[in-house]
Amino acid sequence: MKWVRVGALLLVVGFLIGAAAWMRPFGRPPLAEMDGYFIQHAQAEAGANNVVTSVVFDYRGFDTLGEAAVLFCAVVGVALLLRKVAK
Amino acid sequence: MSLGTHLPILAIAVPLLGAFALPIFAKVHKRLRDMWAAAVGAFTCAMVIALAVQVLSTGVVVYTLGATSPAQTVAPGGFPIRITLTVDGMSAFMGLISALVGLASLIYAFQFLKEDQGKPLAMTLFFLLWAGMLGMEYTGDMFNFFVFLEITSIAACALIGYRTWESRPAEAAFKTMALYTVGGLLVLLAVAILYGQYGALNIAYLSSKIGGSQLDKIALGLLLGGLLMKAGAVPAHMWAPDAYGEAPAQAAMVLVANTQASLYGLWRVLFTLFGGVLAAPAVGWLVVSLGTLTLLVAVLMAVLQRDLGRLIAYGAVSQIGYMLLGVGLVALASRPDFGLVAMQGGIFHMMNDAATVGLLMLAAGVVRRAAGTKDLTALGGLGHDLKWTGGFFFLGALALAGIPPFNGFASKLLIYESSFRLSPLLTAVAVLGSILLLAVFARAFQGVFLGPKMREAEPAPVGMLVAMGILAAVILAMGLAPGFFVEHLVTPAARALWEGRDLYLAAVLGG
Amino acid sequence: MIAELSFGVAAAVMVGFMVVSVLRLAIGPTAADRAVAMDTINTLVVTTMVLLGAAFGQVVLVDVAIVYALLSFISTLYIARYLEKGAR
Amino acid sequence: MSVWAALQVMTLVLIVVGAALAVRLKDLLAAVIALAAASLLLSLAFYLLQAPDVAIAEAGIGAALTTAIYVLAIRKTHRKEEE
Amino acid sequence: MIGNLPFVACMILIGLGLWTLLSRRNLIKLAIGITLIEKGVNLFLVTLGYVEQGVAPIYTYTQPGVTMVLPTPQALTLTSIVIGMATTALMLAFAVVIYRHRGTLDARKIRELKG
Repeated sequence: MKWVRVGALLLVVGFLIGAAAWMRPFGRPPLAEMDGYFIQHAQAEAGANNVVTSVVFDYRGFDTLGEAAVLFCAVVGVALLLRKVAK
Repeated sequence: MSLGTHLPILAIAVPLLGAFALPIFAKVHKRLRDMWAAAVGAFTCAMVIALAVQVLSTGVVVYTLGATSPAQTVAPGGFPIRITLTVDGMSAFMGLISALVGLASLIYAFQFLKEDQGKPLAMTLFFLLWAGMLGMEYTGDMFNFFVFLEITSIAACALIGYRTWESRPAEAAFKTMALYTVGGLLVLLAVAILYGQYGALNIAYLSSKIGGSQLDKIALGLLLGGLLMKAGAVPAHMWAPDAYGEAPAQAAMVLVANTQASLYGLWRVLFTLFGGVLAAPAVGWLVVSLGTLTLLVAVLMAVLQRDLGRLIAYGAVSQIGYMLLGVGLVALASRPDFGLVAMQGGIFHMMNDAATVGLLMLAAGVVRRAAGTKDLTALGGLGHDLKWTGGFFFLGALALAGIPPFNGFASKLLIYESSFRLSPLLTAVAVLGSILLLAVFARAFQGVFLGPKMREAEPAPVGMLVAMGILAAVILAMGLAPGFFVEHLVTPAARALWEGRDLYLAAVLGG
Repeated sequence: MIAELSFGVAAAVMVGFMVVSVLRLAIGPTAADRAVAMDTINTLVVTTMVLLGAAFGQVVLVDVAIVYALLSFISTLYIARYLEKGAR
Repeated sequence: MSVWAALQVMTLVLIVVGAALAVRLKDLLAAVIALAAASLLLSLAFYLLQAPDVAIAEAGIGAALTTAIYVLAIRKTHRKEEE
Repeated sequence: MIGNLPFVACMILIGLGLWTLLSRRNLIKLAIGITLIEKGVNLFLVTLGYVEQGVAPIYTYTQPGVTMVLPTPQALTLTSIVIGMATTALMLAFAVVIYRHRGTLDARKIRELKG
């Protein structure tokens, strides 16, 4: 059983390192139209000097709402787990 | 601008708002909290149904978040930069399943959860889970899909651990959480690899770019692994019986809908994201064989169970096998003539499974509440006091096993029919699974409800009966008029996956 | 150019010090040793960030170092509190 | 090989070493300290990759807050990993 | 210059995390393994966005005409770090609840749920 696990793990890690080797060379990302747009227009459209901030809170603001929901979820979950129960 | 244009975002935002506001209302008064929850639930269902009607009558609905107008999906230059919600026939169908399950679960929860055991927190988590499921189903953006996947993971695991006064729920929740998180991270890694290749996150735009390189295959493998892990297919099914068995009944039922949302993600990946390059039958064979294996293993494990909750849980896992079998058949060959039938069978079975397994789980919840245990050896004779519950359980068991007048038969027939065209062996396995399931559930019914009266059991309150009644009505309606449902709901959904990729892409990218 | 290079080399030396700290983290017999090693790494990271900010010639990056210095002591604080009070 | 690349490689190696220590160490508190160290070095790696916002978030959330949660959990449970 | 070494480092981190999940039996160790996978994925995302000779995508004090690294992966990483923290917190809360009931963190000893 142990060797099955080790074999499966080696397979997955080999797969992943293969992925790393096939990636585009480090430092030369694809011709990213979306990011080019952000870099060019974010300052004017969103009014923030920091492009990352404008992406987080404007262009991908819905993700940030989801992130807030995840945090809320975790808080409620921990409160649920560590509560005092009558029974 | 009318309400109609904002339906997709409202269907996600209203339960989220409901979740955020519920603890505040709960502090004020119990009645106010219940009214708020009911209002939010009803409004969400109305939104989902209205959206489904809109999609089925006018085609794919696209909603861009944060743009000057929701219809402006792409920036000048023809590429999407903002998050879009894209609702086609399949998404709308899945939304209906989630709405049905969520509504029944909410009605059931009002009287099932006890006030002094953290009811407001559980209801808050339920709304978050509901919003997460709807978000997964409606979103058109890979990273956004991951975010909603994580919302459902966290909310679902917290709900599994609801019974903190026992030790087993926490254990089940920990196991589930570990597998869900690893699955989610595999999905994120795949999203990252796709982003690294094409510099985009929108499903439609990525789909138009994907060319089937080596990295695309690795990303497909990671997505398959992560989503199957979350759906509870066989190599990673260990969490499912624990989670379904230990979660409170109304949450276990939503968990079933949650696995189906992951399956929806899998279909979306297979048929839309990789729809243009998916010629390799290897993926189809993988899905079909995993489905068959899931079916067999789960049914055989169900035979051995002595706990009612785990028995139903293995029944639920086996149904996942049928869905994988049905839809996997389509991915097998490029466009076989039985493809549409198989797809219809697999997709119709998702709806049936949600209704029947949900009904069984709710009935098991009533049994546990009445008798204080779910151990089959200790139960018996409950039918004298729980007449309605026994009837609902019987109905659900027959429907799950696929006995002719009920809905399970309608969808399983479509799966048998199409799998027979590929290999009679698959059909034999599927039929065998159904027969074994019938035997298992007949034994469980006999053991729990029939026999001499052993103890006084408190009958189920009206609200819980109403929740079960809704599901039973759906089962009966779909069983008596399967043609109507197949024609008006299932076929648009199946077509959206089978040949609707071009429409999906055109709706987002224009042209 | 020479100034930038010298700042870069100084940063590299700092990373060399980090290697030594990680060594202590690996062998340190007690948890207190390891906590101190981590705190040293902490300080060294702040130093490296300031030096690299100077090397890149970007003021924004020095701000990062300041915020980092303000935030990163919390973990040391918690570990120290645990070590002082024991298990309860 | 420029100074920048050397820094980058050394940081990555240190991260991996820290992560391996976090896995290997039997004392859970020590493992958490190693994890925090790896997290701090990860923050430096983000900084080297010109991602200052992520570096701050990793230092504040990944290193500080997560370590605090781990230490709280260890305080409420057991410190050594049994074999 | 250094090839795809950063990607390989991320994958090694992910592999270490997976190995922890498979070989260790302590619940807190399992949580550490999941944290490691998360860190690997985060590093992978940020590494994807790096452009050679690029500067941070902040317009304050930058000369016009410089290349900037891609902002989107950084935004995604910010979200994913917070999600990772939430996941870890919940997992550790489960571990604490299990410890309260069973008095141990060893997964082999707690396995009540079987089959």
